[in-house]
Parts: sequence; C-alpha cells; structure tokens
Amino acid sequence: MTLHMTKTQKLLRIMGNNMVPILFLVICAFGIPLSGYSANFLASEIVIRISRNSFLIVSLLIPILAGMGLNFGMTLGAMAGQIGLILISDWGIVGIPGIILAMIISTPISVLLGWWCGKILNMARGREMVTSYIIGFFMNGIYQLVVLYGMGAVIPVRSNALLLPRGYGIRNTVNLIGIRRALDDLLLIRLFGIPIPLATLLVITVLCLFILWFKKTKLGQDMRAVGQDMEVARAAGIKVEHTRIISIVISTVFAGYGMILYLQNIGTLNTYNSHMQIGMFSVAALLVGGASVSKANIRNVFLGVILFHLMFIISPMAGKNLIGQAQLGEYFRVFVSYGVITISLVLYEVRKKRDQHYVGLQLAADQEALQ
Amino acid sequence: MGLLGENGAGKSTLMKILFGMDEIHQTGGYGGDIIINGEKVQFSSPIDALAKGIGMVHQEFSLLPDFTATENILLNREPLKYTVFSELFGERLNILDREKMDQIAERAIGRLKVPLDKDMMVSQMPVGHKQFTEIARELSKEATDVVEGIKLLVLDEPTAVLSEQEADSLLKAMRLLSESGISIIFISHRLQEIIDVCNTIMVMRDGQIIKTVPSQGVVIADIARWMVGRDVGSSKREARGFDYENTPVLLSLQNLWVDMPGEVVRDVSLDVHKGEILGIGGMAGQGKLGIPNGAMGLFPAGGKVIFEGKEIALNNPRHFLDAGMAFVSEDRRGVGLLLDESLEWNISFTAMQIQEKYLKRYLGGLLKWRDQAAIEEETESYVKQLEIRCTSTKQKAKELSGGNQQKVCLAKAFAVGPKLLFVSEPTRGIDIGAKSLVLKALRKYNEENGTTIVMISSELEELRAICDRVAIISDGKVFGILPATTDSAEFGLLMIGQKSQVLEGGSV
Amino acid sequence: MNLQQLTSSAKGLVKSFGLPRIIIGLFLLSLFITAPFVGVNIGTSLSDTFNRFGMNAVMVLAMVPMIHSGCGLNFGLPLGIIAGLLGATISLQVNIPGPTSFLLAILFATPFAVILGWGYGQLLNRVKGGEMMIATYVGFSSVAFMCIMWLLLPFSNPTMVWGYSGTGLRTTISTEGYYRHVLNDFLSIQLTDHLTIPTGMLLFFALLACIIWAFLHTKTGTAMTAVGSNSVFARASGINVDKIRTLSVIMSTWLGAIGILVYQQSFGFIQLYMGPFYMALPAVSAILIGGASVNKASILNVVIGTFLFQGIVTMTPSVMNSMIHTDMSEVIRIVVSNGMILYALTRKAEVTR
Amino acid sequence: MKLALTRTFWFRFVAILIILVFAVVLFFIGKQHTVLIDNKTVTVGGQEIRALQLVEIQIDNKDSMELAARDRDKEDVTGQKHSVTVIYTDSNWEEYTIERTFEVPLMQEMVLLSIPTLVANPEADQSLWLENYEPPTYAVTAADREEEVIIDDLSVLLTDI
Repeated sequence: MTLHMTKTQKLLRIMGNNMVPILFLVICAFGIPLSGYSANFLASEIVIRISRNSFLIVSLLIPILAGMGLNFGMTLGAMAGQIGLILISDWGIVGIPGIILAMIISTPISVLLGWWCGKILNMARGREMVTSYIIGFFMNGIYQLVVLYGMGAVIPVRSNALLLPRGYGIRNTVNLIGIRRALDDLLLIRLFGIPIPLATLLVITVLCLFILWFKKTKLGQDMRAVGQDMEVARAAGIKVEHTRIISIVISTVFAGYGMILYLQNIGTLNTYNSHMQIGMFSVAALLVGGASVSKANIRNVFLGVILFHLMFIISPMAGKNLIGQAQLGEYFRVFVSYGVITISLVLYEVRKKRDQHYVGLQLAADQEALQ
Repeated sequence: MGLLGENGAGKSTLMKILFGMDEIHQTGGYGGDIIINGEKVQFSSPIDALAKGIGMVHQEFSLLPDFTATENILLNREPLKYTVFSELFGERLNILDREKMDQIAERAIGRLKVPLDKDMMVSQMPVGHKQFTEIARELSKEATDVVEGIKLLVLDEPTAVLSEQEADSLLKAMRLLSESGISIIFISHRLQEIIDVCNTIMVMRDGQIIKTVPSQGVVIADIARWMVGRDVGSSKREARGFDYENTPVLLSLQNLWVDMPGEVVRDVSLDVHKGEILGIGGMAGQGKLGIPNGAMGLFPAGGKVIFEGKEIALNNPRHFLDAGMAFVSEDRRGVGLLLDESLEWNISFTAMQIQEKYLKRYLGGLLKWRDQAAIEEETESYVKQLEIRCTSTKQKAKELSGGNQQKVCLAKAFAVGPKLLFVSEPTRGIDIGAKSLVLKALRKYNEENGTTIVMISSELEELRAICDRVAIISDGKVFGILPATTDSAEFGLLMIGQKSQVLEGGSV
Repeated sequence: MNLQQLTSSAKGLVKSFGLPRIIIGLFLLSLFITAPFVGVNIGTSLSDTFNRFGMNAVMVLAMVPMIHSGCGLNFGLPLGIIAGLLGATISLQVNIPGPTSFLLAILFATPFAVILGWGYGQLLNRVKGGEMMIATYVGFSSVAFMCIMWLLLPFSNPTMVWGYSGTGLRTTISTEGYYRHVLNDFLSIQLTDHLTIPTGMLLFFALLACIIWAFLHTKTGTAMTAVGSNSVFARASGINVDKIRTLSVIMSTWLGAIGILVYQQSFGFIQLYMGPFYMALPAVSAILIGGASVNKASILNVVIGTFLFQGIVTMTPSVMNSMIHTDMSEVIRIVVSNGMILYALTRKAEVTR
Repeated sequence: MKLALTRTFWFRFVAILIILVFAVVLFFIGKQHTVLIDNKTVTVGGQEIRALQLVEIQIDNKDSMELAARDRDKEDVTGQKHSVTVIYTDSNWEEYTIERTFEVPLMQEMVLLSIPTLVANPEADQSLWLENYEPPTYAVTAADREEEVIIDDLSVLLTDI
C-alpha cells in the first residue's frame, strides 16, 4: 500500500523525522560564535563528554529494541553503581582494581533492581515510560533509606571521611580521589593538544560492539519481535514477559557500569543527587541524536552526545555574552534538555496516530481516483 | 477437502477443537475423537497439535511488519550458530544462522512455487504475499525428532482478502501441495474456488455436517441451498405488503465509502423508504457493518448521505444524531455502553446530550442541571418495557448479561426517539429468548412509532423474518436488494457473490 | 458460618476501601496515638495538619477534571502553578497591599491559566494514550522556561527583584503585607493556644470543591465523565471529545493556579524558579491515596487523600524525631507517595479490557 | 525455580566462583595503605637509636625522598608487599644501601616505618622497625561540623554533567 506523496510532503516527513538534531545544529551554529570558545577547547571538552557519558546512553538502547521505550529506570542502575563506589572507597580500594571491584559489587544489585523494575513494567503495559520514571523516584526513596540510614548502622562503613558526623549515613559528597580518572589516565594520548583517554574509549567501543553483536543473537531477535508485536511474538512461542524483563536487567546493569565510569571521570560523588538527573540527561542526549521512543542506534548515541553537550558547554557563556547572565544560559540548557524530550515524545505519539490514519487516506485517494 | 457454511455454522469451532485451543477447554471441552493416521489423538494445546504435523493459517495474519519474509517464516524457530556465551547465559545468546534461515525459507517458498521475495519486509508486501508467507511458515515446519513434518494444513478463508490473480496463484500452490502429499482443509466462501480446487466438499450448518460430497459435478446452487438450509419456498412468515411507490425516500446513501478495518465499504448507494424495515446482510468482512458506522461518522467515510432531502455532513456523529437518526452499535462493550456507569446514565446520556432531555434549567438555561428524577422515571419505564433484568436502575452496565446489555443499547436509542434507527447485529452473542424479544421490540417500535429501521445482521433468517427488503453487501458494494419474501437460496447465491436471474425481477 | 460472613464482609470492606489506603490510614492513626507519649503536642500537630490540608487541597482538587475526562493524572500541574505565579507576581507588581492583592492575583492568573491550559489541552488531544509522560515533561520544560522568564521579565517592585542588580526576580518573595494569611486568618478559630483552625482557607477549598461537584452534575460535567469512562461511547453520542478534554485541562490548570496562590498566602512566600518543579507528584499521590484511580476520581477522594497524605507529612517528622531522634520523614514521604503512584499505574493496566 | 544440575548451571556456577575469587584478588592488590617514614631518635628495648643526619628513602619504584633528622614523610602504596631502599652515609662518608621488602597487614590503613631502627639492625624482622599506626581520631573529628543532608536538591539540574 503506497500513498503517493508530493516532493514537499516527502521533504517535510524527512524534516519531521530528523527535526530534533536539525534544531540542535541550529542552536549550536548560533551558540558557538556567541560563546567565543576556541575550537580546540570545545574539541577537548567534547572528547571528555563522549568518554564520560556515552556508556550511560548506550545502556538505553536495549529496552528500546524490546519496544519498552526510554528506560527512565536506568536511575536504578546508577544507584547500584554508586553503592559500589561508596563501598570501595570505604575499603580504600583504589585505581583500576577499585573500579572493577565497584562494577562487580554493582552487578548483583543492578540485576535485582532491574528484575523488579521489569516485573512492574510488565504490569503497567502500555505506559512503561511514565512508570519507569516513577520507579526511579520510588527507588530513590529506598536508596536514601539505605545510604542515609542504613550505611554505618546496618551496612558496615567505617571511614570517617564518608560517614556523617552523627556516625551513620553517607555525606552529601564523597571524594573519589582513589579512583579519580584512573581509567582515563591509563592510556592518555594527546592529539593536537587534545587529551584522549584511549582506555575509556576502548571500553565504550567494546560495549558498542557488544550491542551490535547482541542484535544478531536469538535473544536480540526475540526482543525485536516482542518490540514489534507482543501478541504475534507470544503466538510464536516467545516468552514475551521474560524477554522484556531481561532487556531491562541488561539496561540496568550497563547503567550501573556507565555510572561508575562517569563518576571516575568526575572524581566526586554527589551522594543524593548524582543519579537523579543522570537518567534525564542521558535520555535527552539520545533523543537529540535523532533517536525516537521506538528506534535508536549507536549512531544516535554519539551524534547525541556531541550535539547535546556542545549545547551544554556553550550555553552559559553564550547566555553571558548575550544578556550578561551566565545563569540564564544554565536555565536555558535545562529548558532545552526537557524541551527536547517533550518534543520527541510528542512527535512520537503524533507519528503513531498519523500512521494509523494512513489506510484511510489511501482509501480516500482511491475514491477520488474513481470519481 | 473444502469446508464451508454460513457464519456461525461451526467451521472455526471445529478447527479450534482440532487444534485444542484453550478456549475450547475453558468453554466445556468437546466430545468425540480426533483420529490422525489411524491413531486417536487428544490435543491439550496448539503446540502439540503442531507437533503432530498440523498447521493452520488463520484469517488475520500473525506477521511482524518490520521483519523480512525469512525472519517471519522462521520466527522463534531460527537455526542457531554456537557461541561460547550461550554456555553462560543459555542458548538464547547463540547467533542466528542467516544462511541456514535463507535456505529453509527458500525451500518452503519453493514448494509453493510463488514469486515471494524472502528478503522483503512484510510491511511492503502486497496482501497476497503476506498470505504466502503465512503458508510458507507452516510448510517450513519440517520433521525433527520431536516435531513431525507438516502433514495437514488448515487454511481459514485465505482467499477472502486476495485479489483474483493472487487467489489463483494461491489455488495453484494448494494443488501443488496436495500433490506433494499434504492434505489441506480449505475454508472459503467463494464456492467456485472450492469446486475448482477441492476433492471433497463438506458443508456445515448449525454445528452439524449437512453434506459431504466429492466435488465432481456439484453446482453452486446446490451448495448454496445446503448452506442456507431451508429448501425453496419453505420460509413461512407474514409478509406485510409495503408499497414503495407511495412512500418517500427517507434516507439515501450515495457512493458511500468507509474505512472500517475489516469491514471496508467501497461504494454503496442505497435508498431507504419511510417506515420500512430494511435488512442489510452479507458475509463477514464484506462491509455491511461499515455502512452504519460510516454513516454515523464513527469511522472515516466519504460520499453522500441525504436524509429528508438535506445532506448530512459525514465524520461527525453530532450531525447524524441531530438529524434524528440513531445507531445501535454491534460493538456493545466498546461503543454501545458506559460499562462502569449505571443503567440510568447509559439510557439517558445520549438523549440528554443531543436533545437536552432530563435537564433542569437554572439562571435562564445558563446552568443545565441533571434531573435525577426524570432519568430514573424514564429508565424504569424502559426496564419494564423491554424486560431488562437488573437489580436496580443504579446497577452498573457491565454487570448485566449480554442480552440485557443489548436491551439497554436499544433503550438508549429509543430514548432519543429517532426517525430512523440503525441496528447493527442486534442479536449477536445473546441467548434465543433475548433474541426474539429484541427482534419483537424492534418490529413493535417500527409499527407503533412508524420509525424506519435499518437492521444489519449476518443471520439471514432473522433478516427475512422481520424486514421488508434485504440488501446483500458483497466486497463493499450493494450486490443486490430483494424482498424478504424471496427464496433464501437466492440470498445464499448473492452472499457468495453469484448474480442470479431472479435478481432483476426481484430488485426494487 | 457467622465467622465466614464476618471475614467475607471484612474482605468486602477492604476491597471497597482499598488496602493501601487502610494501611496508610492505620499508620497515620498510630502516629496520632503515639504522638502524646513521645511528647508531641496533638494540638500543634493537628493544626499543622489542617493548615497543610488547606494549603494543598486545591492543588489536589486540580487533578479531578483531567482524571474525569480521561486525560490521566495531571503531571503537568506545574503549568497551572506557573499561571498562578504569574498572577501573583503581577499582582505584587501592581502593588496594592492587603487582601485585594489576593483577588487581583486570582484575576491576573485566570487568563494565563486559560491560555496555557488551552494550548496544553490541544497538545494532549494530539497525544491520546501518552498523556501522562508528556504532561510530566510539559510541566518540567515550562518550569525551566519560566526560570529564564523570571530573569528577563521587566518586574520592578523592589520587594521582588534582586536588590543589587535591580533586575530579575528573587527566588523567594515574601507575601508579607500583601495577601499573607488572608484566608488563614479569615474567621480562624483559636480552640486552644496550640490548636487553631484556618477556617477561611478550608471554606475557600469547600467553595471550590462545591463548584466542581456542581459542575459534574451539569450536562457538560456529565459529558466529561462519559468521555473519561468511554470516549468512543461519548463520541457515538455526538459529543466533541476533544473539546470536552480541552475544557477539563483548562479547569485543571486554573485550579492549579488558584491552588498555588492559596499555598502562598498560607506559606507566606512565593517560590519562583525551580520551586514548582516537583509539586505535581505530592498532589498526584495524594489523590491516589484518597482512592482515585487513573480514570476515576471524586471530591471525597480529594479530601481523604489530602488529609492522609498531609497528615503523614506533618506527623512523621515530629513523631519520628522524638522517637528515634532521626528525621526519616523525607524518605517515608518519597516512598509512600511514589509507591502509591506506582500502585495506581500498575493496577489500571490490569483492569483495562 | 528448581535447581537443575545442567551443563549451563555448572558453567554459571564456575563463572560466579571465578568472579568472586577475582573480586577478592582485586581487594588484595587494590587496597591502599599509607607508609609513614619516620627518621626520629627512638628507643627500642631500652637502648636509644639516634636519628640519621640525612637519609634517602625510596619505596618501591616511586621517586625517592630525602629525610633529615626528625623528618617524617609519607607514601601511598597499593597492595601488601613492598620494598624500601635506604641510602645513607655514615660519619666517615661511606655510603651504605639497605634494601628490604616488607608486608603491610591487609586491613591496616597506616604503618610507621622507623628508619633509624631499620638501619640499626637491617637483618631484623620487620616487626621491629615497622609498626601499625592508628591516626589520632580527633584529627578528623575536630574538623567536623554537623552537616545537614540535602536530598532532593534541584540545583543539581543546573550543575555541569
């Protein structure tokens, strides 16, 4: 069934499908000169952002593959990762071993949380996104219960540098001096004065390869099937619920690792806040890369990181030079991050509707042809 | 082997039994034996039916749009290449063996001898190719140690959605298969096909096998009679003379098209005379349901609807209702009722919204207050009139039985006091008692208030019982209009898309 | 036999009242019982509860119209709040002290609420099915957008703008001298020196509640309920579904605007910038605790829900503090409220046909 | 979920085992200790050992440091086994080099290495010149003031990521 569209309609459709990235290109095109940053500075910043964030964003891909939309529940993974980091910095494990150990600790926690999250999402079918979003908030409460009241009281944490003076609960900020940039500096080379953390990028590459490989596996195929039509998949004997849960688990675990890499680059853990906004920013970046709620690939991830963070870096400076208030730029980028998510969610829903009306349009066309 | 019969004759039920689908087990199971190759079998689920080498292609496709033909054919049965991860995470982490998949798909398609591109996305396929993909999937189920290769293939109305030439190539493919030793049960409404392709023909009606004959020398007329049942002229009903010359045309549909999924109306032109009861019949999926839904504006529609001489704008129920028409939908739970609300609401709502009944006005009509008393009164009267069985008028609609729900829907329509009433499948899924009551109510309403009624039903006999004329819809077009008194065999012919000589004489 | 009847009836009661609500209710009750033993004054805590009830009830009420018209939980409440903030700031800018400023605020807020609500409604009509997620982000992005606006808008009233720069609004603005406590103090009853009842505020809420209740009994209100209950049915009865939905969204937005004004007059401060950011969640969970579901809600739900929720929010810190000398109230609040929302989201999915 | 002793199960079992072992190993090699090197006059078993005038110390292969008398310095090391190299010249300008390896207890944050003791009896067991050191707690707590915890802080939305 092909409804003949005019050239302009086609063009508009293409524009519509890539609206968000185009929008961002425009913003950056205006912003860069305004900010007055040097190309070199921007380049090095971008490299840092890529090595810092892309792992987190990649962790969003698999649930999308399984048709569960954007997994705002990745916050759960982030929490697991943070718990791992808190523990190792209490034990005083440093450097690469520290990072790996943190990952090992985070894994079982992520798996459990992910499993639970997946179960809930299966119950709330059709509104996965908002549910996973609320799950994030809910778990944040539990996380605080554990970290703010459990640690030092129930879970043994001894280091005074971590504990609040009252003897239990972790401080607002934990200094991760032990593992700070441990991975980044492992293999740091300079290209035209731009420092490039090869080791981190290598890890990310491996992950991307894994994703590509994963799509080839039976599990990947099943997820694609489930993502397209649960009923058909079920009829074919695929364990739909189980598959969906697995996709969330994988995503959560990766989110945990991503969070650890992210924090080893930052160097300080914002105990009660780091994880909260990470989900939002990752999702925004992915969408900026041209992904939609139902379709996303690795290209989107990297395009997204570059465009989104370019905007992020330049906006305060641009704001300052424009109106003389850096704060304005900061608000602006928050606005943009949320705006982007809003826009792409709306576009997604609208497009879904449009495709449903496709048949009707065609029938109408036939009738016109007849008369 | 060709299997045919009217809708609800029990064809699909039989097939479901054969497949041991769970709805059979839920709804009281079945008696008798199924014997395959001499051995008695008892399937508890479709899976072990498949294991016995029985494949079925359902009417509605179960294909994934963004998968290629190959991927769909081998869905969840993909051959795998070993990877080391599978030891750790189970074999679902093995890689798909694309070459092997292609081979199997090619072989399966090859057996059909149809031009089906195995790498084409299903979403881009013409409907015929989708059909072939489905069949190919069944064929690709080859003998393994657990599963026997496909031996018996059931095709449930495969040609209903196909164009002529597509159908032809499908029939060819079927012959090939049967020659290659696969037995096929072929369910269809297109009798000619059945006669052409089948060796044996089995006709069902009211859950019984009426006839099982070899296809040689069978003529369509016979089959039609077997299907519809009653022999020529056996129908007995008080035909009320209705003279069309002196009664004005109340509603006329002109080149109406409706995009109602599964019930597409292509080009319908109809005149409805004042005070008559017009029946609209036809096979499922031919578009008869689309007509009222389109006219009402529940589905995107085009063409002309002229009521009492003035044209009614389409695609907005408001105009339809304001003009003084009402519609009792076939989809009771979806469209007909507010399941979570009381009977009062269900019955009074439409009238309240359209004609501002049951409202108290304050501040010079600025504030329109719901008049509970009036609503209860009205509801009570309808409950009595239609013998709706309910604990109280406050009862929620979802707690009623199907029959009573249908009555509520009628009451809702009556409350509007329409000049013309569309009633769609009024007796679907309700017990005999309720059936006759509903039909009586309709007839009574028509005779007392002179309301014109257009009744859509797939049960020919009930149409013939209460209508003055019956129009048969086929392939989204009016295929013929006959007085209800006409012999049912004629209708049978019309339904299955056969013009007959009598038609010219009979049509008004 | 008798016992069986008893248990069955008990089960029925639980079913009708909803298990989570009972649990929360009992929890609150136990808090009130334990309070005096750990040296917390019942009077103060009660009047706190009443006070917070009055402050938040209207915003909870703002959920009702959208739920009725099937637009789901109004996570987009911040939009309404922004309308309210605009009203408040403009009324302060006009700079007429005393109760009048409150009326002015409502007056100024209304057009914004209507316009924003209308646009918001149009948007939601285009995204039927995905409302809640989009509502959430509409709320967030509008808050972020207004952050920019608060900096740029040309307000000049010295009580509002930053002292040093002279431009850009402060993060918190005192309503002292304008409409601080205009409702609280109106006919407020001083029972004991601890227990005071903010009659005015409660009356104001009662008024609005009655208006909504009445509206739901009018023709349009009936239509709205029908749209929420089964939009196809409504459409088949000749109702313009989109129009009704838009109307409901406008109402919700307006109530949100009024809600924040009531909140401010009692709280004494106008919180700008990120202030409204998370205000939707407590309101949403409150009405859910009250027994509403994603597509059914009544005024009663609002009252019960707000009381339970605010009761817990007020009681837990004081009682907890004096019991185990740590303030876990924040955590409890987060868990309870979001847990409630989760419960509702999952439960709805089960009953959908 | 019943436990089936399938091939896969064993693979998983072994994998988990390996990971656990690996984790423990990481703990050993990743644990950070602080070695305090101290060049003070000390009295060991009644007899006084005088501090050296100037001494050059090198822990593992980190860059070496020079300590005058009564100096104290520290070095952060990871893992348990370490080597220390002491280079000093005695009164008649003769240069001596002592190289010893020592092992830090696993859960010990800080150890104190007394150079004079080590130089005095280079062959002695490490327990003689290496003692566990607990940092005085007041040093940390003194700096402390009660800090209140900000849980949902919206300013983080503005902070850099």
